[in-house]
Amino acid sequence: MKALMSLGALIGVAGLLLLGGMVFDVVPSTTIRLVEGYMPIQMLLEVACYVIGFTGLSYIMGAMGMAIPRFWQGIGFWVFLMLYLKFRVYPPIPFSVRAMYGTVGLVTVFMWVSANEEDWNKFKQPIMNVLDAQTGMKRLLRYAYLVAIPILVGGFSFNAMMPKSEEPIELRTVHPAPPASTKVHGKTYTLQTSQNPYRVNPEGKYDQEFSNANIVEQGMGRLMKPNANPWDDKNQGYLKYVREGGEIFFQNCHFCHGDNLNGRGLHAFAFNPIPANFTDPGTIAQLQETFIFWRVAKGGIGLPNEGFPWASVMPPWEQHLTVDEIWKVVLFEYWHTGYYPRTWD
Amino acid sequence: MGNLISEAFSMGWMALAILAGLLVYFQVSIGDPAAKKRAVFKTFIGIISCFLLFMAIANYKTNFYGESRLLPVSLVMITVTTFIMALYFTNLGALLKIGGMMFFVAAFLSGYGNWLPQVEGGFPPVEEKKTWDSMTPQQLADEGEKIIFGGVGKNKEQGAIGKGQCPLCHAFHAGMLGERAPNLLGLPTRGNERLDDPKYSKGNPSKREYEVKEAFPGSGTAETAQEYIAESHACPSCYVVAGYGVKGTNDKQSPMPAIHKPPISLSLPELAAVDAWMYLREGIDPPSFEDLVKSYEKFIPEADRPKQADEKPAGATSLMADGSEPVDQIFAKGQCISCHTIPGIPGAVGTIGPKLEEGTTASQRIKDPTYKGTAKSPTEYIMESIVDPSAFVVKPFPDNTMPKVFGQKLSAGALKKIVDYLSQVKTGAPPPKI
Amino acid sequence: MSALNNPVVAVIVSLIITVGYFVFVDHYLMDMQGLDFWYLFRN
Amino acid sequence: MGLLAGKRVFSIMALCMMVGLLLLPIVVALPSPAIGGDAPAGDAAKKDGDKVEKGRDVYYKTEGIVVGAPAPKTTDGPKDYPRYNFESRVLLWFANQQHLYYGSFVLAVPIFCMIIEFMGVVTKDKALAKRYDQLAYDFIKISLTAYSLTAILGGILIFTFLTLYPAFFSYLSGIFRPVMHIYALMFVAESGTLYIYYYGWDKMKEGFLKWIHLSMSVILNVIGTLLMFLANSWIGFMMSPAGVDEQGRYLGNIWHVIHTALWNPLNLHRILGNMAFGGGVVAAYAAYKFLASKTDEDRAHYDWMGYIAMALGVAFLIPLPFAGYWLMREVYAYRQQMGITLMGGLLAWLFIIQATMIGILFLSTNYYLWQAMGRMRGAEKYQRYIKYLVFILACGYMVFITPHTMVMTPAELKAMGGQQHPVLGNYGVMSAKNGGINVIITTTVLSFVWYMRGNKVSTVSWAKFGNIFMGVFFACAYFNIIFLAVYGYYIPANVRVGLSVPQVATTLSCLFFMFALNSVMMKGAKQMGPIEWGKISARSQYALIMLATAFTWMMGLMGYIRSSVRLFWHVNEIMRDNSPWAYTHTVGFAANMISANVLFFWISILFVFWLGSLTAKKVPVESRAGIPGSVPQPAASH
Repeated sequence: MKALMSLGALIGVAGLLLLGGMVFDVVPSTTIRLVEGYMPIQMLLEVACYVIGFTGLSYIMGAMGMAIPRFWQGIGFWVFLMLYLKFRVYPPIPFSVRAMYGTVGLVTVFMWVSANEEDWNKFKQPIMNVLDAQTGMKRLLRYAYLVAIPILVGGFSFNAMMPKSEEPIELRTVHPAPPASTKVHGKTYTLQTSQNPYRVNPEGKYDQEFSNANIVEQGMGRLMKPNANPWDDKNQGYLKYVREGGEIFFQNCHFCHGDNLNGRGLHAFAFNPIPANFTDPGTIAQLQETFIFWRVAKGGIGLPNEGFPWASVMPPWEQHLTVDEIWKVVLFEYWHTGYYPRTWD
Repeated sequence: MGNLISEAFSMGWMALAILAGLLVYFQVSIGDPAAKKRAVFKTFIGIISCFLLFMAIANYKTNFYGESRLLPVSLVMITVTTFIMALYFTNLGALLKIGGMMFFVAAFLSGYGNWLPQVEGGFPPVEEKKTWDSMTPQQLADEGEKIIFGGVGKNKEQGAIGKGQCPLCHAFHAGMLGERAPNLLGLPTRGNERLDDPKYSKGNPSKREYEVKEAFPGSGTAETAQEYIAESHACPSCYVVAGYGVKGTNDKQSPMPAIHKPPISLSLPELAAVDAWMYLREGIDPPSFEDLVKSYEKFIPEADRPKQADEKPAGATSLMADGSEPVDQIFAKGQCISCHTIPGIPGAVGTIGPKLEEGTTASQRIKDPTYKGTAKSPTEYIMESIVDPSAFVVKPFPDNTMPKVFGQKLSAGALKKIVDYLSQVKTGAPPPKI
Repeated sequence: MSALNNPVVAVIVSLIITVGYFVFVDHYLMDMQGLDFWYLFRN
Repeated sequence: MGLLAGKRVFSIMALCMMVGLLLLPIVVALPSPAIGGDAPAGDAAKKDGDKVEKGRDVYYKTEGIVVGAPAPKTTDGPKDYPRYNFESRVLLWFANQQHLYYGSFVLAVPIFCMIIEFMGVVTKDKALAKRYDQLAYDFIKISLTAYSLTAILGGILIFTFLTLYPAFFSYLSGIFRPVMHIYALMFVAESGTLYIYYYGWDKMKEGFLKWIHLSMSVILNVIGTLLMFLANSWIGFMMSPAGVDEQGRYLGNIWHVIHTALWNPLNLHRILGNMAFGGGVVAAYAAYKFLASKTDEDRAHYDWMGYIAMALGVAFLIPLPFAGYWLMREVYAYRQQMGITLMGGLLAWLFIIQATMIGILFLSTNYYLWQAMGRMRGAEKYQRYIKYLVFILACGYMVFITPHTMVMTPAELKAMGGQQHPVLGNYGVMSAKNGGINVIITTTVLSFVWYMRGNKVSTVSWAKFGNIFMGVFFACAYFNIIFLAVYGYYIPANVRVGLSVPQVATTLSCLFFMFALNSVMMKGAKQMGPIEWGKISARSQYALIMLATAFTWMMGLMGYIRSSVRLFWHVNEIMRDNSPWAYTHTVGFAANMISANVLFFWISILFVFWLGSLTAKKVPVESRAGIPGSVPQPAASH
């Protein structure tokens, strides 16, 4: 038990030192990198390591007779969590999510310190001591609180009520519910039933299985089946359409959406928000092909009500591209990112 | 804040006054100084919390519809009040604390809901009323597509069919089968070619060699492509495209029914809508609605025009016949008469399909060595022929000519009536009674 | 019974049972929906 | 002897009468569709063949003879939408919600009574049996007052409908005419049975009569459940109409109208929801009594009562997410558009709140169980490890509530370079959330197992193996859930959905196997000390209140979501809402409204509790109930 706890303490100290070092640039901030693709689990595991580390630390400190009071343990852990979320994860976590996590953290710290009567009493002890004010020091502290807390509360409420000139918060539903049908170039497409006319097998029939088979690795994308090179001029059918879509993409789209389709094109950072990142599993990978068709054709101005505040500079491409060209571009986007269009059955 | 306080006063002054009265009453009536002090103190707390309560209510009242994120604050105020009161009113302590806790939970969740982004669902799209003349060409074309195919965007679906029943005979897309009637792709541009056809004899209907010379006496012939389309709808036998006439009439008579007459009975605006779709789907701007209707008025006399479809509820059923009609009407509504000759049925002189004398022929065909169907009896054979026409194709007629949609488009009752009738038709015998 | 009271043996036996159970259940339920563990690698 | 036999005959007669009452509506109803539906149509057919109009069912696609009027096309104005100077919709919302709260409460409580009474009958321990019996009696006493309130609120609801939405209500009642009559008759049967059940409690205490009494509660619940099914058919019809043609004309088949696409999922979801809700309300009652009680004896009783109610409630809470999942699946199958509006579109933020609520419910449950370990000696050995459970729960919860679309300032947006966060974005999709909630539920199961073995030490010979096996099983379950959640990222979205099934299976395996194994191991286990009822901390009671309030709130929220997904339709795609309130409210407004509903419900139900305690005072049969001095006076406090 003791050995285990010592190990935990070791992990805790090492972790804290490393984190502190990375935050304050003592050691290179890439010493332990959050690896793209593994980050979500990595983050959970890291936090778990810290919890083990803290447990070990508090055990060892207790054994050495320098136990940290439960009160400070609780507060300390919560502060640590907030700092970790703020500084460790890059890109920074939005304030709203940090607020949610902070609240959950506060609740769980409370659940932890009040899980049993003994712990709860230990936790309350410092508060009770101040309230009771048996010693002169405590009494002084109590008076200090008596003055400080109202001032603090007043300050907070003043801060909250004070008119501020902030950029308004961006609230938008990224994937609003599509309309039932959309009209492009005078033709009506029912989004639920329409199909990409170029997603075809060698017989010329719509066949998603066939085109999916041309994509070897999901997510990472861009790995091709042997002999499936769309840039080959001799290609016919699906791969030819992919190539044509690629040409249209690089003539029209890549300035914003980037040549890796990751939303970081030449002009991307002139816009706010920056263009959609198709390599992200949260964009085209979880949408139907017709949804993309609708978005490309109608652009930012075609967003429905719930897409408020319509913050998109995407032009309505139906004014520049033919229907066929739009379908081909969509085909290319899926091929290049290596995702499959979503289907519902 | 100021108006909140005054609002709270105006709502709660009675309660506050009663409490204040109690305060005075206790001051006067209670003798024991300790008890008096306690009572007065409690009443004082009561006044404050009562006032806070009214302030909270006032806040709710003024901000109920507002965007104010302060609403939860009033709930928190109530929570704090109840917990403070619970300290002093020990009798009600549990109730107050529970109430406070509940207020707190509700306040938290309410606040959370208000903290999240606020999106309001917009008003619904305006309900479409079929006001034909104010429709944009696209809307008109959509209506047309609904009439032809039964729904917007259904024109490529196999077997999609609307109340116009056009796809039963006509094909609409390049390369699609059209043996019973011309493929209608390119119709708007083809109209002019037809007018130039000497057989059409533009401007001189009496020289026509077709069975019907004019749509109605004095209607004349079409002058524009649109009028040609209108005439074709109103009077199919006024001009028959070579090869599509009723067999044996040497293309003098068309198997197509007049669309404005029963059983299809499209109204003029509906016909206009159908035409609008024909134009628009090929990227051609259709003539205006008024012009479209005018072109039909030329060929359909006032008395023949079907009344607006709005009078009887439209689209109640997508069936051609539901079985309540007499059998000859079923044959007419199902358009069987266009292709088949059926003894005893008026107008059923079509020759695209075999003559239907199933009382005699059905049993012969089941015995035919090439028969691969599953029917065992004549009635089963007839049913199979209707529902699954390709199961056995009578020589020398081609396969895939008869639509395969009758299984869905005729009710069971209608099918039964057809089968009953056909199984009684025997070669050489007088036709059965309808 | 002493074998069962040996923690190492107990851990190994329970590991075999539980892992077997979960693999079986997962496989069966995923199979019903046209999925399996190797979906990712199969082509 | 003769007296006893007479009693027996009497009681059997009473039972028969109740069965008769139950069957009466069906007997009455059987000819009614025939009279109302076929017969006039047949006559008409004879008279004039052309007049018979046929219609096609919008859902079942069958043919039917049109017998009803088409759905009215309403226009804004006093004719179709008469109103006060206020939003009629909000008034209706309020009336509906209150009726639903009380309705589900009075439906759930008799089911508890049935279970508890049954437990009392089969328990061998005489003292415990008496306690169970008393508990069941306490429950039904509370529900009696609530029952009449339900009826009153139902009346208010109908009047609200009639006065504010006359066109809509007359259309609905035109279609559901026979169902509404059956409903009314069933209501009569329900009250009759309830009164006999309640007032016959003391008379039918012993032996055979007790069994009769118990079967009466079964009948009572059957009637109650059928009542709810009928009421569900109305909302099911509004969401996913069937049995009418495109214009909303009734086609004569009442079964089609009742049995719509969403009827069965709604039924299941509502039964489970009602049970969990009922458990919550009773637990809150017990918590209130606990906090108010002055003696140890009372405290012990109400502690126990709260525990039983909580356990029953949670037992139905655990399958609830899965029933909800089924409902969602059916919604998607019925109209994909509707599903997207719910989960990804307009109403998606409400689902974030819902996720928060589910988390709160499970967190409070766990917290209560940990607190409850404090009242038994010997549980200390587990208490040390609670902090790890807290951590696992918190991780699952944080993943579960991470929104897919995050709220952020433009500066943050720029820093992130897009809407998608590379780390948290992955928590925002279904795969991770399924993992999160399954981790939470599995942890709850673990807490329960710890609680059940808190003061016991297994004495079976394979105890060591059993303990290790359980540990390994839980570890593997966690691993399996997380593995499947991660695996979901690597396969396409439409296939990924299939992974939730094995995840759920893992959680349920934990639930069933671990409970079973634990109870086998704990059979004849050595007790470290008794459970000291009443020695639980006050905090635990607040957890119960939290549970109850949160559940009430969630019910209001889910009801709102279910109702608002119809957007601007009274009856989906059949009858449009043309009132000026055909838009969907903001999340904040809905949250405020739900809070107001919840608070009103609790204030009124506290009043009902207070009424219950008044009768307890008057009837000194079991004098343990009414505690002098603790009688609350809500009239003065609110």
